[in-house]
Amino acid sequence: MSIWEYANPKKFMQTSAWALPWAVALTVALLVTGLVWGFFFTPDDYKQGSTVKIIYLHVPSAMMAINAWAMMLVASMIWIVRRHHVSALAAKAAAPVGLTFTLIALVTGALWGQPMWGTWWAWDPRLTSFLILCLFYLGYIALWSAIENPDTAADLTSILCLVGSVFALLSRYAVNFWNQGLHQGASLSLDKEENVADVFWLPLLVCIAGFILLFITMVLMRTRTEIRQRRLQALLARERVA
Amino acid sequence: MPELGKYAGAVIGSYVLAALLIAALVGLSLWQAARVKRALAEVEARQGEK
Amino acid sequence: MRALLIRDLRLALRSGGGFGLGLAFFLILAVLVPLGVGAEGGTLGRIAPGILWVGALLACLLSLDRIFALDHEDGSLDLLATSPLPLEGAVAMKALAHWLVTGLPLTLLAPGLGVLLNLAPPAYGWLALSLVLGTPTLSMVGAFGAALTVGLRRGGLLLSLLVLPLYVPTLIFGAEVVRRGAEGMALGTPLALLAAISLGAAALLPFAAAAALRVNLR
Amino acid sequence: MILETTDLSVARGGVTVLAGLGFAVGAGQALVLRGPNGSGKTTLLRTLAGLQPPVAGRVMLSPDAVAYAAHADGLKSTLTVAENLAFWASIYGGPPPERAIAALDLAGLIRRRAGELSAGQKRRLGLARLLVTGRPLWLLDEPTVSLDVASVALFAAVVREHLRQGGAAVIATHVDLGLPEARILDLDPYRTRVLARDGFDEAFA
Repeated sequence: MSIWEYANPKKFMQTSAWALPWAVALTVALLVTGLVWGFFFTPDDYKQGSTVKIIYLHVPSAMMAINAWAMMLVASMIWIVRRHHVSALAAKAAAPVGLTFTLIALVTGALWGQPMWGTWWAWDPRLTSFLILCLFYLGYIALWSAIENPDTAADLTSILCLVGSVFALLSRYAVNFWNQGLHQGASLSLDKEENVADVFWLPLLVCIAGFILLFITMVLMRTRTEIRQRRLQALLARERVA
Repeated sequence: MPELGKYAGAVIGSYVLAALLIAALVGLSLWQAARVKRALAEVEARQGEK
Repeated sequence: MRALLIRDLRLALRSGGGFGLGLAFFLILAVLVPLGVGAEGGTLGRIAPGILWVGALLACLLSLDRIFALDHEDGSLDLLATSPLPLEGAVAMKALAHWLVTGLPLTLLAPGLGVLLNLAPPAYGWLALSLVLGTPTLSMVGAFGAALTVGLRRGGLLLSLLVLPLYVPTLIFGAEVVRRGAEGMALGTPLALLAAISLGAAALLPFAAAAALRVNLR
Repeated sequence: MILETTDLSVARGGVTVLAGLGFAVGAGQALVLRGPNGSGKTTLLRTLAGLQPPVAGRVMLSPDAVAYAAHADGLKSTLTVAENLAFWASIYGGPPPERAIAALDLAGLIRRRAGELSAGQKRRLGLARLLVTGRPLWLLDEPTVSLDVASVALFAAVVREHLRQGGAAVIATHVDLGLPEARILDLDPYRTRVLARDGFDEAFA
């Protein structure tokens, strides 16, 4: 059995129908645990005070905003190379989720920045990059919705996703170059956990896991909707033809 | 309720806005899912009769 | 290839309007900004590099949808796609033609507008150089965006939304060159990066744009 | 054979409109496609020209053999007749335009801009383009639209001369071209109204 079997719409619908309830349950459990832990049971940071609690939202959503685009890129390439419809639809389904994460990262970043930097918005490289990422998501979603023929739309958005990825990376470096910012460096990467004390680190990990699952759940659900939508269109087309 | 001090607005604001955004996404997705599912069931039933 | 370039240039000259509008827009912008910001020379001089680059970018955007839309309407795009000319080459030539009638005149006009905006004297050369290196990217990226949206009604607005984020790196490096030039700082890095983006775009984007065109003609 | 198809199916907007087409066109032959509006003549020609992929089956032809003429003539209204022709001549590297101009009786118009021509004159210019391509296989979509009787005869003569020189043509048309030697392919028996299978209509019934 090969992994490509899951690219068959029927197989995907069956598998996702089985997986979705588990994903929902796990998402809720992890998000509630992580956020309640982070909000109620962690101490304030000696420098940042209670604003440190914002990282439980800011960091995971920022990570997933980028990972969602990466997932769309992979799905787009699978569509271009192997022409699996489910792959293209999954990319389409992921875009609004990625956009939401981007917005959360921006909003929480601004709210965190207000007391810390004394301003809602600073043209800090990271915030700016996210604003640009937000534009990329908007363009991608707009292109999907503008084209009627679904296969044409899948092809064109995939090309846009590929080219966009290159330019998104370029923008990232350009923005870094343009303004060395106020933002902290990555305060956590998995091998650098000593940067953050354990009290903050553990609930953050739970939150990250929660956001990853939230992403998976939403993409599964939205992809199911997209597949149904395609089937609906196919049936309606058959009615018109008959 | 933990003591949030002078940053209470920022912290609670973040959580509320993030919750609203996620709720909007989930709500929108659920609404779309229900709508498409209903429309599909309708068409399937109609074509099944024939 | 040369025939296509010559045809597009001739068309641009004869149809007037379209491409000249970009220049007029650039001029108007350079007049309006001081009216809005105030005539104080120091402020103007400080924001001049950014204004000139943003203005050039927007002026370029105005005529992008004409790159393929006109050929699509009268059917010549179908005929070009079935001709012996590789579509990638056709895309590159059309982008080049677009640059020759917008990017190049903008570059020539920009130093003149720099005077209006009180740009610092050492920056003029850098302004022209950065525009020469940067505006080809604007045309090439624009041709890619135009290829994506060629068959769409109301494609113009969508085109702007798709293309503007792709313009970010060029804008940043371009304006940075001029700003550093004005302040007499070292500007080798942004200049090199600006040129690198242009070369990369010219080498790779014709393929992406031609692929998009083929999908749209299907 | 210049063009050969086997078991060819073509689709428009996700609906397979023609299926099971197998025909061959050799040097000196013309094939006239007949069928009512919407039967898929244009779709078939676009598929043969390589603008869209076939749903099934094969099209065998050399990509360097085809000159395609669509509904739209692809003329630039601000260029003169001579400039329009010269452009396509240099794109295809075909013969110089003089013969094309003479054959379609455009000599009196060469300095006019294409935008100032009448509909019939534009069409003649569009057809003259075929002669400057130097391509053996012409794919013509309703070539006689807006041509008067005399021009249709002129066009038939051009096609006949092309065939005599070893060319070939596939022509979709409603009118009688005055080409008795042309074979006629009625598309009616090949018409289908089947959805092109993309896996979603039967995905999980």
